[in-house]
Amino acid sequence: MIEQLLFYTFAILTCGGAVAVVATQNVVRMAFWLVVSLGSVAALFFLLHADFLGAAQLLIYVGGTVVLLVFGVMLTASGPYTTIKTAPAEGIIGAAVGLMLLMVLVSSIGSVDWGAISGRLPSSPQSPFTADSIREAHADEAIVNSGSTKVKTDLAAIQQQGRTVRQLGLSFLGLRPDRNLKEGGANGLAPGYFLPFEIVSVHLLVVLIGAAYLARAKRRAVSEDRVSLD
Amino acid sequence: MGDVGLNAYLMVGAVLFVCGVVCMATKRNGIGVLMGVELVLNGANVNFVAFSRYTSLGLDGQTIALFVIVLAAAEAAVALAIALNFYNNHLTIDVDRGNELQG
Amino acid sequence: MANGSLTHTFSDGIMPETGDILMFLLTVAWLLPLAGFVVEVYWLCFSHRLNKGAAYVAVACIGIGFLCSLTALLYWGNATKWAALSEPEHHAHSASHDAGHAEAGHGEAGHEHEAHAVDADEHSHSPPPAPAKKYFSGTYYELARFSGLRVSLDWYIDSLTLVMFTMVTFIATCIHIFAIGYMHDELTEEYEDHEVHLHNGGHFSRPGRFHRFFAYLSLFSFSMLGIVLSGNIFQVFIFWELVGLSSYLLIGFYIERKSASTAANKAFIMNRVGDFGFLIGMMILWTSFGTFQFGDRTEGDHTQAGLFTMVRGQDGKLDVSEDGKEVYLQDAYGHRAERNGKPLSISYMLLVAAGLGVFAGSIGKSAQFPLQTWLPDAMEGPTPVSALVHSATMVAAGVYLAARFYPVFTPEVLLGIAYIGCITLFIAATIALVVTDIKRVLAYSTISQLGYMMLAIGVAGWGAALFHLVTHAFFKSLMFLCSGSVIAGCHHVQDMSRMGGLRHKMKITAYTMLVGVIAIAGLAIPGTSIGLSGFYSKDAIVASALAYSELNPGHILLFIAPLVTAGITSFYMFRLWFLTFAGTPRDAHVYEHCHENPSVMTTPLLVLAVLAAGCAWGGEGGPLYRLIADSELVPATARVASTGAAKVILPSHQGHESDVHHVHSTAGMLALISAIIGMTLAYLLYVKKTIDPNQIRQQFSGVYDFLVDKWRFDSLYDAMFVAPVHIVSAWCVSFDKGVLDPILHSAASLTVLTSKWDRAFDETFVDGLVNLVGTVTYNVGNSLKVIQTGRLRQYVMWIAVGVIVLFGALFTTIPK
Amino acid sequence: MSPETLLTCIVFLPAVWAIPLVLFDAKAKEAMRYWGVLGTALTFALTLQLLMQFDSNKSGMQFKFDTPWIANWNVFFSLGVDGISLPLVVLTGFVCLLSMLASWSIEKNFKGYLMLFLILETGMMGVFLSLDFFLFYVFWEVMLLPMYFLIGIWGGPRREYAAIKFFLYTLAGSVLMLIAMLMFYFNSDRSFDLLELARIAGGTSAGKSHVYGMSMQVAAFIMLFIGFAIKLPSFPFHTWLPDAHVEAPTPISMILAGVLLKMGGYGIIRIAFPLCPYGAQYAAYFLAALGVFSIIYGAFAAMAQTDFKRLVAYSSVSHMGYVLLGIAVWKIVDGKTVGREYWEMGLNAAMFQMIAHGISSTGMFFMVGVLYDRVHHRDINKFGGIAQLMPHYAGLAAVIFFAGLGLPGLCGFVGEVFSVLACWNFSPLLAIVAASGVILTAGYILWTMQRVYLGPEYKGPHPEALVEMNSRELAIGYTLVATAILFGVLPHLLFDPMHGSIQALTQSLASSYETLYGAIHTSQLP
Repeated sequence: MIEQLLFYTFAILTCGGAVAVVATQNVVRMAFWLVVSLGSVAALFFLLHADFLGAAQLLIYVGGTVVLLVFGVMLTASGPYTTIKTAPAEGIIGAAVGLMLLMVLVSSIGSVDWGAISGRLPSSPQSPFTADSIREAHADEAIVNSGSTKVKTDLAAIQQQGRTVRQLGLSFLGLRPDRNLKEGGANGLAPGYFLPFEIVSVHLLVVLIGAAYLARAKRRAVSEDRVSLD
Repeated sequence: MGDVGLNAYLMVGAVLFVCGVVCMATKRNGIGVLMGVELVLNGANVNFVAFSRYTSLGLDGQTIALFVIVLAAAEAAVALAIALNFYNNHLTIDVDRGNELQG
Repeated sequence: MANGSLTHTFSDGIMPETGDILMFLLTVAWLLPLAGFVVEVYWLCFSHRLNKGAAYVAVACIGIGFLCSLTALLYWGNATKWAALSEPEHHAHSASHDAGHAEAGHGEAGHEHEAHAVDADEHSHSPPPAPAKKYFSGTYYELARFSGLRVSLDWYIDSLTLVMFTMVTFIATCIHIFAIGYMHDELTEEYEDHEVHLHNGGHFSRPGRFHRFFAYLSLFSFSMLGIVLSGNIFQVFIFWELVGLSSYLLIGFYIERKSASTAANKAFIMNRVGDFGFLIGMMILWTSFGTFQFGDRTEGDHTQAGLFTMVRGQDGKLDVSEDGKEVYLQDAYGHRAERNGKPLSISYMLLVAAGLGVFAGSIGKSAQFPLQTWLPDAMEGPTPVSALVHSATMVAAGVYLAARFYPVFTPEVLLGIAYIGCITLFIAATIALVVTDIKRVLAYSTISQLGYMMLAIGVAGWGAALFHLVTHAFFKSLMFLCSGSVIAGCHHVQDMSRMGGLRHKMKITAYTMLVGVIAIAGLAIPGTSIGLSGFYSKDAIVASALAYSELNPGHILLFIAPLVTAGITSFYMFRLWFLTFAGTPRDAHVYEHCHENPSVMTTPLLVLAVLAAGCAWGGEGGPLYRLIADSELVPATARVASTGAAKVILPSHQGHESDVHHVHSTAGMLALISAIIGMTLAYLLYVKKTIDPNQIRQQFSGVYDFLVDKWRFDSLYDAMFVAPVHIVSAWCVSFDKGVLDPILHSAASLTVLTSKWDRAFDETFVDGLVNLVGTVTYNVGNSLKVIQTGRLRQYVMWIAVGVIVLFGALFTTIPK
Repeated sequence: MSPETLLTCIVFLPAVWAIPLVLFDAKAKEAMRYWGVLGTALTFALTLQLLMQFDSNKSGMQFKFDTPWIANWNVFFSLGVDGISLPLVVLTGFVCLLSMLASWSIEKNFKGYLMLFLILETGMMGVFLSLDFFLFYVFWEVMLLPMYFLIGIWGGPRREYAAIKFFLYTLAGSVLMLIAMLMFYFNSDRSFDLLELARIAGGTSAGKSHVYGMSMQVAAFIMLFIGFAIKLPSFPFHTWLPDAHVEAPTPISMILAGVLLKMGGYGIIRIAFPLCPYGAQYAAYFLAALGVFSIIYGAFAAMAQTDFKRLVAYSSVSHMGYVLLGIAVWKIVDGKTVGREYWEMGLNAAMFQMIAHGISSTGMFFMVGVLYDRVHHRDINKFGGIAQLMPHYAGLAAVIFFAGLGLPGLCGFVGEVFSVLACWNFSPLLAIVAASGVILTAGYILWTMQRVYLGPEYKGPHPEALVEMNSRELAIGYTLVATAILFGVLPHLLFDPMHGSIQALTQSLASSYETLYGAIHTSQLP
């Protein structure tokens, strides 16, 4: 119950924050509402047993990105609270399109039978995602490969408790304790994320350098007065 | 022990996504547009994590969400740099002023 | 050097190497002029031209050649103990002696000799009695060999060869010496030719051509001797052409004169017309017989029969099949030749064709009807050339060939030869009546005399023909040299109507000429049978003709024509002499500047005059005739009746019982009377002037014009051959230009047209399509440009709208 | 020298020799001339070396060797020489050397000229030496292109027309040849080997006993024949020749007449006859008649010309007719060859005529070229009196022209007369018509000589330019004259090496035909 309650609370906060971001004209306030919304998303992550992700969301988004945005606002704003108004017609059109898009998405979500897509999904939506059910699902496999059954059970338990840091770290190193590699065979997903991780790392580095390069103070060749100022 | 189920999370993600899109479409302020982008990305992230929890996606959903967060941070950094450049060039952050892409 | 076989019959103590020695001597005589030619050409190119070196070389070459030939003749006579000169009866007896063949291998230095001994009775396979072979032959070298066929350069020596060699080299020597004097004015760097007019009206002047003249003469001597020495018909053809070339060069000696070069061309081309026939004859012989060889050839222990043996066998008779359509070939052993068990034979008609073909060559070379027109024009050459080439030797080569080839001729061919000769002698003699150019009179007389020889061959007077050939060579070359002497003395005046009375100033020339005239006219002291050479030889011919026409009454014309022509000959020859030397001068200018020539020119005249008078001494019992007649391969002791299409009988002419002998005195008398009438007429017309020749000319103006136009042969040939050839050749060119090329061009232009269409199609249709697509795309893009505002937010909106529309479409179209 | 090296050197030396020309300065004409002369002289020396090493007593291929070239298609780089190709190879070397010596008057872009010239020589040598049909074809084309440019660039006023005409004619021929080649390729074991193909045609192949069908033989023969007859050239494919000759510069005319035309005859003897004996025999009478017609037609056409070079070109048509005639006199009665030795004689005569024409025609074009170099026109009617102005030249020219006329003692005589003599056995009618050619030939040559060389004075333009030949020209002239006399007097020098090969050829063809004839009559073939 408490979980549902928490979910609704944070869901409302998330959605409301997002709508407020859209509705607010002042940039600084938009940033505030954005923080509210993103923070609530982090809470939702916790609810989904993605603890590390929730933490990362808070750290990176709320602590990093939004601060960055605020810096941006500061650097670009002519005045401290400047607003660039949107025409009301545009707002209406935007709202209408947004609503329609929302309807499309909602109807899409509603029209998909998620249980049929996922083999692990319980037949009844009410059925909780438990270690038992996992155990049942893997019973036949456990008989064949009894040595690894215990490990798998442990993993499922760990996952349910949201302690996924270790698993994520291992997956970034290319190790997937949560997967039976024989099961997926050639069609299964890639076993680890070592290479993407490295790419993303380098990418991040490059982007930071690039961003620094782009954002550095430049002299403008075309404008004589700016040259004299510099 | 109650569970809100997958659909509820997906709804939240959808709302976030739509808000992000509308934000991008309506804000004339460049920073506002960036915020819209963040919202869209978060909408997607919510979905990923929800799928990780409720479907066979498992740990992969969380991993990809993590990547998204990281890339979003990178994107924000670059986007801000672009916004600054834009501001340097146009002396404003109004994206309607930047219509060089007009065919 | 020579590798081959010898065949001879002279058993009594004859030396085996006789053939080799004769061959060696004659080869030297033959090749020396060639060496001379090479040396002279070298000098011509690289030396000072104003000396007489070339002349001396040429004279030395031909002179040594004469000595060699004479030596060879004497050697041959000694080796055979002059058997040929003995009485014909005895000779005939010896000839009919059993001829076996002894194989006496004299294997020295690779030479293989085979002796067909007369008395070789001890041999088991004695062939039927046959006249012995009286020749030596062998091979110099092979030109080509095709499996069984071979073509080689051979030599063939019998008494005829020796006589011809001696005669040719002797006359050539005399003429060479004469030419030193005659061509003397060519020894200059600036020779002015008064007959050539340049465009600017000036006279043509050029360096002298003394060397060149003697080089050509040497080349000619070489070629002529080559014909005589040839051991096969192909080789004869080779030298046949080479004398043609020498003749061409010598006729066209004055290359700057259009008339000379045209005459040279005419001579060469007309000879080629004859050679065309010659070539056909050769093809037939080659294909039917597989050999060109005259004599037999022995290799190892096998003797390959030559042409004569194949046709005539050992007994001199044709081996004709029952139906008269095939002639069987015979091998060297007196049997029918076989190949693969089948007897070899040649169709009778083909043999006739071959004979006529070869005779066509003679027609061309000896200027017989219908190819006689080139010889008078050939007088454009210097006079020594006319004397040597166009009277004594080359033109006589045609007669020589016909005589040499006599064994292959069937009676039908002989009849043809006789008629050709008959027509020629009459036509030429008539034209000679009206010609005033001194050399042309002699030229026509030459044609006429050659006609006599041909006639003689045709009526089986083989010996008579060659007898006349030799005597004619002497007196005609004498007369030509005399005319040359006159021309040189009168500074190149040739027209008799401007001469007269020259005997006072040119005594030697005049009287040596008279000897020649009497000789050719055939005059003799009536009743004694003592006369100059021409008398005997003409006598022999007329006798043969009479015997023939008695046996074949249908062909009486063959006797009448020579008889009448004997009178005509006498008339025009005396006319020539009277006009030139007798009477009073008609052109004072010519007469005044006229002079006798130096001894270098008169000495040959005297020598030749002696021979012209006496060479035929003894007539048909004399040495010359017997030497010649010794070579006859076809026995003439009995009549021969033709088996072919023409029913003729050939008279016998050997021995006291022969047909010819019976009529000899009658014929001699008639010919003499005819000649005396001709001489008397000439005397009356041109010396006594009892009758005015001009009146006769006016009365018979039609005939006169016809004769002056040389029976209009030239214009006839122009119309019949020359003009059509030019028309056809123009047609050929226009065919190329008008048919073949246009076909090509139209094909090309069709291709070009097609490619133009192709291009048009490409440019309008294919390109148009592509351009259309491009244009449409451009226009659509251009119109869609409006949408691209460059406004970021709008794009986002569009994306959203797009997604909505897309999903809407999906939801509405895809059923659940 | 080993056979591989020798033959390969003969073929490729000229082309390789052309490469260093790149380094020469374009103005160093003299140096390039001597370089070119040296190259052709070396090639000629190599051909002489080949002649020395050649064994006249053998009839088969000598110095034969092959290495795979395009192994997938069974194409070999296969060279060899026998009595038929040897004289032509030597002739090629000889004529190329003389033409190179005659190239002094070329001024325009001399370097390019030399390179094309040398490549052309390689092509010609390759054609005569290759024993692989594909290789033969390649060399055939290699030779075509340089010729096109040599005429098209260095030619006279209508050079483009002439060059394209030449090119199209030859190309049309080689397309037909290509088709025939592929016919043989696919009807055998995928072989291009000429000797093997000939063995198959003769039924003496060691492998599978293929025998080409009759209709295929006839079709292939016709195509091959047209291809080669264009080159020969025979009526009615001859019209490219006068134009090409008239427009080509003198040395190229010499090569064209001296060597290129021989390829037609060589191709017929080497390829068309051995590969399709039945087709050859089928068309023999037609071939001989065409040859005879070419003789007469060429002579007539020559008579009407006023352009000196055109006249000589038509005389080539006439003379090459004897080649065709000599090749074709194959008489068959009831499947048996009759008078094989006469056919052998005809083939020998054809070969001899090719060589003799190579000498006399080269000489004639050279003589025309000497005059053209001086007075720059070729109108026969405007000449006259050359013998007075240039006696030395006129003497040499007279010998050469008499060689063309077929005078005994000079090279032209033997080939002409022997082929005509060999013809009577085949067909008396054709023989008579062919023999009449001697009159026409004498007619046009003498008439021309009269108009050009004889007479009192020169009537055309530039009389002052008519000076005697210089020593280089004299050397060429004397060499040609000496060769003409040599082969005229001693024809066995030429017959000896050819004799064995030609005898073997006629024997094998005769027996092939007999086999085939037997097969036809027992209905083993369609």
